[in-house]
Amino acid sequence: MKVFVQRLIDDKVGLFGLIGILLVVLLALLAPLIAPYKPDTMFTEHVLEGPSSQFLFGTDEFGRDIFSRIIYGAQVSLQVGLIAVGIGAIGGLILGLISGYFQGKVDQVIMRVMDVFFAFPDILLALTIIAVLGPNLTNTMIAIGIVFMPVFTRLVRSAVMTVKENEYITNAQAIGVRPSLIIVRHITPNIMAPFIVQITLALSGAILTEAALSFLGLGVQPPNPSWGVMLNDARTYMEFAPWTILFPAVAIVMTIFCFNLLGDSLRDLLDPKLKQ
Amino acid sequence: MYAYIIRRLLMLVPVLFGVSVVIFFTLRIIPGDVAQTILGTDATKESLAQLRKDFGLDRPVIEQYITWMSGVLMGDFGESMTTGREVLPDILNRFKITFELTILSAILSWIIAIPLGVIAGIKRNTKTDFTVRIVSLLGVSIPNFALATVLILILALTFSYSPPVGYVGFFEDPIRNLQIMLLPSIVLGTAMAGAVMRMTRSSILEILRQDFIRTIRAKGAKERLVIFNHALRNAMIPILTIIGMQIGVLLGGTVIIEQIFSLPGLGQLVLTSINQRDFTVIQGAILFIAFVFVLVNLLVDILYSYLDPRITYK
Amino acid sequence: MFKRKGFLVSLLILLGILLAACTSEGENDNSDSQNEGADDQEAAEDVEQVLKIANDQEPAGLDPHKTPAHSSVRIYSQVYSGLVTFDENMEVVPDLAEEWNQPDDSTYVFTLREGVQFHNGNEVTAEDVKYSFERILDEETASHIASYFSNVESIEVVGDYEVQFNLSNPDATFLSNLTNASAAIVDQEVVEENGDLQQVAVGTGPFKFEEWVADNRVNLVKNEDYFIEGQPKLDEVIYYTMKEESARLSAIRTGEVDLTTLTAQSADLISNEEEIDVKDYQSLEYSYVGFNVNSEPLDDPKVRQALSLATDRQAITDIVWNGDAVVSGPVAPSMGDWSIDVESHELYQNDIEQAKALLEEAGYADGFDITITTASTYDDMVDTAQLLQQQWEEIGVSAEIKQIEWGEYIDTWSNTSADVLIGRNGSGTDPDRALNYFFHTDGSANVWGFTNSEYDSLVEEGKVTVDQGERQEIYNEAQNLLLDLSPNLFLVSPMKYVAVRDSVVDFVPYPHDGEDIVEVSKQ
Amino acid sequence: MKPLLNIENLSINYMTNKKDFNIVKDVNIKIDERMKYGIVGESGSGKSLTSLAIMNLLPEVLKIQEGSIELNTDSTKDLANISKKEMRKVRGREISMIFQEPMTALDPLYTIEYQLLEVLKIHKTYSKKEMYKIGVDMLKKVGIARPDQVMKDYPHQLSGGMRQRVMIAMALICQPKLLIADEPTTALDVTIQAQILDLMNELSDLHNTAILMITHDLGVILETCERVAVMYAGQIVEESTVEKIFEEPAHPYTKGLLSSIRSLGNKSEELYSIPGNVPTPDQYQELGCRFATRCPYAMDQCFNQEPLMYQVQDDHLSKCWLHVEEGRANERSSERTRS
Repeated sequence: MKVFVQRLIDDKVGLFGLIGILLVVLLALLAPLIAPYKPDTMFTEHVLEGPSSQFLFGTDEFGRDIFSRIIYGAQVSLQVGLIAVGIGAIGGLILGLISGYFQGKVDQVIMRVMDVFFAFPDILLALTIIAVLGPNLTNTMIAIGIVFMPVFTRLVRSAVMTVKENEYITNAQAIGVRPSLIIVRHITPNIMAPFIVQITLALSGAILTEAALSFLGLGVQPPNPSWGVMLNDARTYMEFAPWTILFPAVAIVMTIFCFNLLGDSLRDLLDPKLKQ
Repeated sequence: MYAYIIRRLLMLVPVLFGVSVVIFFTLRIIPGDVAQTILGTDATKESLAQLRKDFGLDRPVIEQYITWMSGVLMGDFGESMTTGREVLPDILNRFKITFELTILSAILSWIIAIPLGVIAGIKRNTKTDFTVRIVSLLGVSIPNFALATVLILILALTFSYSPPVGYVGFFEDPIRNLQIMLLPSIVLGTAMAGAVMRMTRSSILEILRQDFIRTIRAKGAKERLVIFNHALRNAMIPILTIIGMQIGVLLGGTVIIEQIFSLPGLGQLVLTSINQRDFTVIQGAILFIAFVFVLVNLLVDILYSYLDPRITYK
Repeated sequence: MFKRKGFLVSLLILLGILLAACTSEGENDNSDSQNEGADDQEAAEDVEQVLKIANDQEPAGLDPHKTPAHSSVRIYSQVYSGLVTFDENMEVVPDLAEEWNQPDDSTYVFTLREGVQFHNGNEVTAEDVKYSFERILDEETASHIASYFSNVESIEVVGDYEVQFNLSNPDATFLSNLTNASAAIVDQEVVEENGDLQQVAVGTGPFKFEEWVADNRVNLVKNEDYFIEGQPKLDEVIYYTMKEESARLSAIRTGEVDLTTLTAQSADLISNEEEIDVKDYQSLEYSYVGFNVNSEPLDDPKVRQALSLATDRQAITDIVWNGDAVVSGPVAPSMGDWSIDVESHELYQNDIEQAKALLEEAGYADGFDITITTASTYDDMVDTAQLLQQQWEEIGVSAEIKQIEWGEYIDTWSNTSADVLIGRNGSGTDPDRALNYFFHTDGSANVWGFTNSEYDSLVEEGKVTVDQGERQEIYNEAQNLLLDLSPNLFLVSPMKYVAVRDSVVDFVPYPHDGEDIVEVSKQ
Repeated sequence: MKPLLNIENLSINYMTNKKDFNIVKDVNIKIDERMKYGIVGESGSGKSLTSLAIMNLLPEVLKIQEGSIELNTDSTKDLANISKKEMRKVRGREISMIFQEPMTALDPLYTIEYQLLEVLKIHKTYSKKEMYKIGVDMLKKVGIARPDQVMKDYPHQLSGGMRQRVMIAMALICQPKLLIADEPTTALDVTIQAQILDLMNELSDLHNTAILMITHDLGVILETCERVAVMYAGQIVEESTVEKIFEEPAHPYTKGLLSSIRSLGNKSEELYSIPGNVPTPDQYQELGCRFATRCPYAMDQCFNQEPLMYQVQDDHLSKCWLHVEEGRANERSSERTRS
């Protein structure tokens, strides 16, 4: 682990990504302290004003402070990312472990169900789920989570099947260790590398999916400021108030950029094939 | 091989059956009513009931499913509840456009991403490598609706250019068709290119470390031969995986771009039908997309065995 | 090292050329039209008389009796004619009917123009009129417009060109209802051939339906035999479906389309551009907040009044409609004398103290929690919801916003499954629609559960009162009563914007018809 | 007559922006035409790097710091200082190479035919037919029974031994002057090892090809080579004919190697008897003998000063301070060994 952290620090690119993400997390956690205003306070005398000392990033069509909204938006976007990916990853982990370890009929059933979900187009699946559950933040996260689940399930399953071939697993089975114990103690730790990499990449995917749903009006509900919502709302005003689109765009691009950087370098670090 | 393909095709059946069940019954849970959407605020109770009866929505759900499914099995996807048109020909017509969009953006992204990925891989950790990686990552990081709108605005303001309106098929008027498809393909291609580039780079890196590359160099081969005939060809297998996945995703995921660029593709059809609760169209389209998606996956698997002699299917 | 570089470069050049080709093509078009414009009118005739219109929604179907969607109406209204129509002052004038008379208060006899042909060559006779209205009234048709003609008892063919409508009771709204584009005269033969008219359109209007390519375009061509001499001037009209505002904006700027509707914000952007005229008109629509009047605490009129007082309609005008909207009651101000002056109404004054006092009286001194439901499809509704949320906060009403997409929204509306619903109504062309249809206890669009016997008798009386002045008084009273009871909060009536290229001449939009193109030509 | 290959003072460094340290130092080797020369050492001794340096196939981070690699064929070239283009003409045509892992040394996506004839395509201008014939002949020569079938096969369809035969065929198809074999038999079964070595011997005699055998296995050296250099920690510690090295080893390291074999009484894959491990390059001492930490005879001097290369007898060099004590020190090249 120590070596791993050291290597991550040596890898400047990955470190940059990590620091960027930590910054966003910090922004989100300290939002009430950093943001000068509440995200939904409307200064109706200051509609669509450019950046100034009073409004660092300018104001939007309601006269809300874009800077504050971006900071609070970090909360929403990260929350969507983390919880949605959490749902997808944990669900996928459990199903993948069961499927990969026991194989046979259970595997068949789980994988066919996943195939069904996999065959649905992402956005349309999310759209349908939200239509059924009703649009709100929680359901958006659940929908994105379900969309991501098949990918995680497949990944975990194939990793489990590789690890299972190892001798120590066979030995553990031979001396009658309970399957649940083998899965928890021996298999799970050994499939973490690809799993973690996939999580970082899925995080950026979740934030993008939320943005796409916002475009269709089914993302986070107003006046909650997710970056996707801000970006979409700003499209109307971007020509005469470019700051309304610029700052949310930079926020979303930089965050996803950092997640991808971290994901890439984690993949390089954790992949034994790529070791120098 | 043929046996394998047939077996895989047979495996489609439960998946498609699952998709059909999921979509059919989900639609019946979704709040919203096609009759009400069609007739709007002017509807009377009687006209609503009449319309629902016309669509068979007053019968038990299971019965509705069986009627629909037996039609589908005979190749009859039914008629649209809103437009009254046959569903299947509509889907096929729309699919042509989505397919063209997918293929164009894929090709566009490959011609940019694969060479760049190779260069970045060869020149690992140089400035070139970093530049290429950063640019490609930025491409993946921009939500495509934002990129599309900004592009439209900038082109209109600076070059007073906007894509021609009114889609025409490629075979009707290829030049106009390409003009229409160019911008949307660029937008979709940008995100794709990023992912393909990253995969190309890391595969090339991995392959260049293999022993056989040293063997080929030891033969006195030019670097170009080493890279293109051997490294790239070996790297194509993981690249193909990601390309296959993306094509699959794109086939159902061009909704937003189709809407922004007014392209009458499959994504728009589904979106419109969802808004109108046009069940027959949604069901048919989703089933079709799922079918194509699984087919693309199968195609990718078959391509694997073509590219890699070690992979044989029995 | 790589020859591929050369390949890439050439590819980029190729793309550049492609782009350049499109751009220069557009420029050529422009310079052509400018040169020709410089010459006199003879040259103008050389200009292709093709009008390209950007349609913000795909038409839902073309059957005038079955499809109320605006994206459809704007098209089939060019293809079909009715018995009568409105002139620019909203006076009823002849269309297919040359003249009409009323033997008694509940009987109308129409005399048709002779020799008018459907686009397929069939002549229009009294039989066609009878058929068309019977089709509307037939339950099997499930026509949205049946409710307008529910008191038509029978239709008699008096002669080849004479048709008589027998009403169950006098109806002051009958003639203006006939102007509705959906009260179109259709050809029985075509209906029987095609089952319905969703995919075909054979009418008597100025334009003939030619082709509909789904989610792409609808082509109409000139009806050479149109019964009004000299109309239309255009040879062809093409409606392109372009759902994305930014795409429409870009297309009107570059001249890819000649005419498009725009939002206030976009209209503002291009109002100074030389080649584009932005025309605006006061719409017949108004935005509203609908209440489920049977659900606590909204069942108390005081609560609804308090919410009205807490609502700052000016802020809604400024922010949602870019300053271009007028406050409205249940009858939109563009209805002229029919609408009352609401601006001075007590409940339209943004008075927080008064609102708080009312809430206290109602027993909600500390306010309450509520959910505002709105359609994600329309930005103005979402924006209105956000403003109301802020404004109501001041009197302690804490609202949550729920955005739903269109299919569910319509459902929510009709089942009143939301306590507070943001919406937009068209107030029709007669106050009866705005008042009776939406708020009478038995009104088919009264989804709010609102019932008031005094109000009911007022609007019933209004419907059968033929004297204009009397009728106006009755409706004034009804409107004031409605405002007091506030089953809905009536907000503002927005301006509508149509952007046209300056090559389009004689285009004038009216509140009741935003897209009258029979007189339009291109130069 | 000039030797076919003359390596003088070859030093290889590991070089990145941050680090720079020596890995191979002062290697001197002369290989005459048709000679079979061996380099023996444990893994990490620098023997493989030396061979890769000859082929100009060192990984990017490794650079030739000093020295020359002179190749005398039709003309004289210094491979340590040669253009890429020139070098490509040398590879496969004048010097070719066989690698340790026949499993991974062939491109899995191409047929044997393609990979075998690729060398010919690069260097010669035969017609397709001629090439095919040469290929089949070559496969026959390396003892492949059904060459036409094997030509069509992909690498994964062949056994390890078969693949190594293919590698040999590929290496010799252009009739090079020198064949470098880097642990050619390590990955193979013992029975097949002997066959492959015999085959190489036989073919090199037939084609007049010199062999540079890189191995950790003294048994292989004994079976194939005439001369041998013993490498330890990036340096040659002893060099002579195979006979002399085996019968009268001079350097303590060589002695250790030999006793480890003899104590086991058969060929051994591991060298158990020398205590300690081979130092990694960053552990190399600035001064003194690199073997000193493991040497049973180490003296103070061994830790302070690098030993010189002494001529312990005719045609027999060894790099150890002991030889001064023994009085057999007959310094061969003091001017080259800086301390």
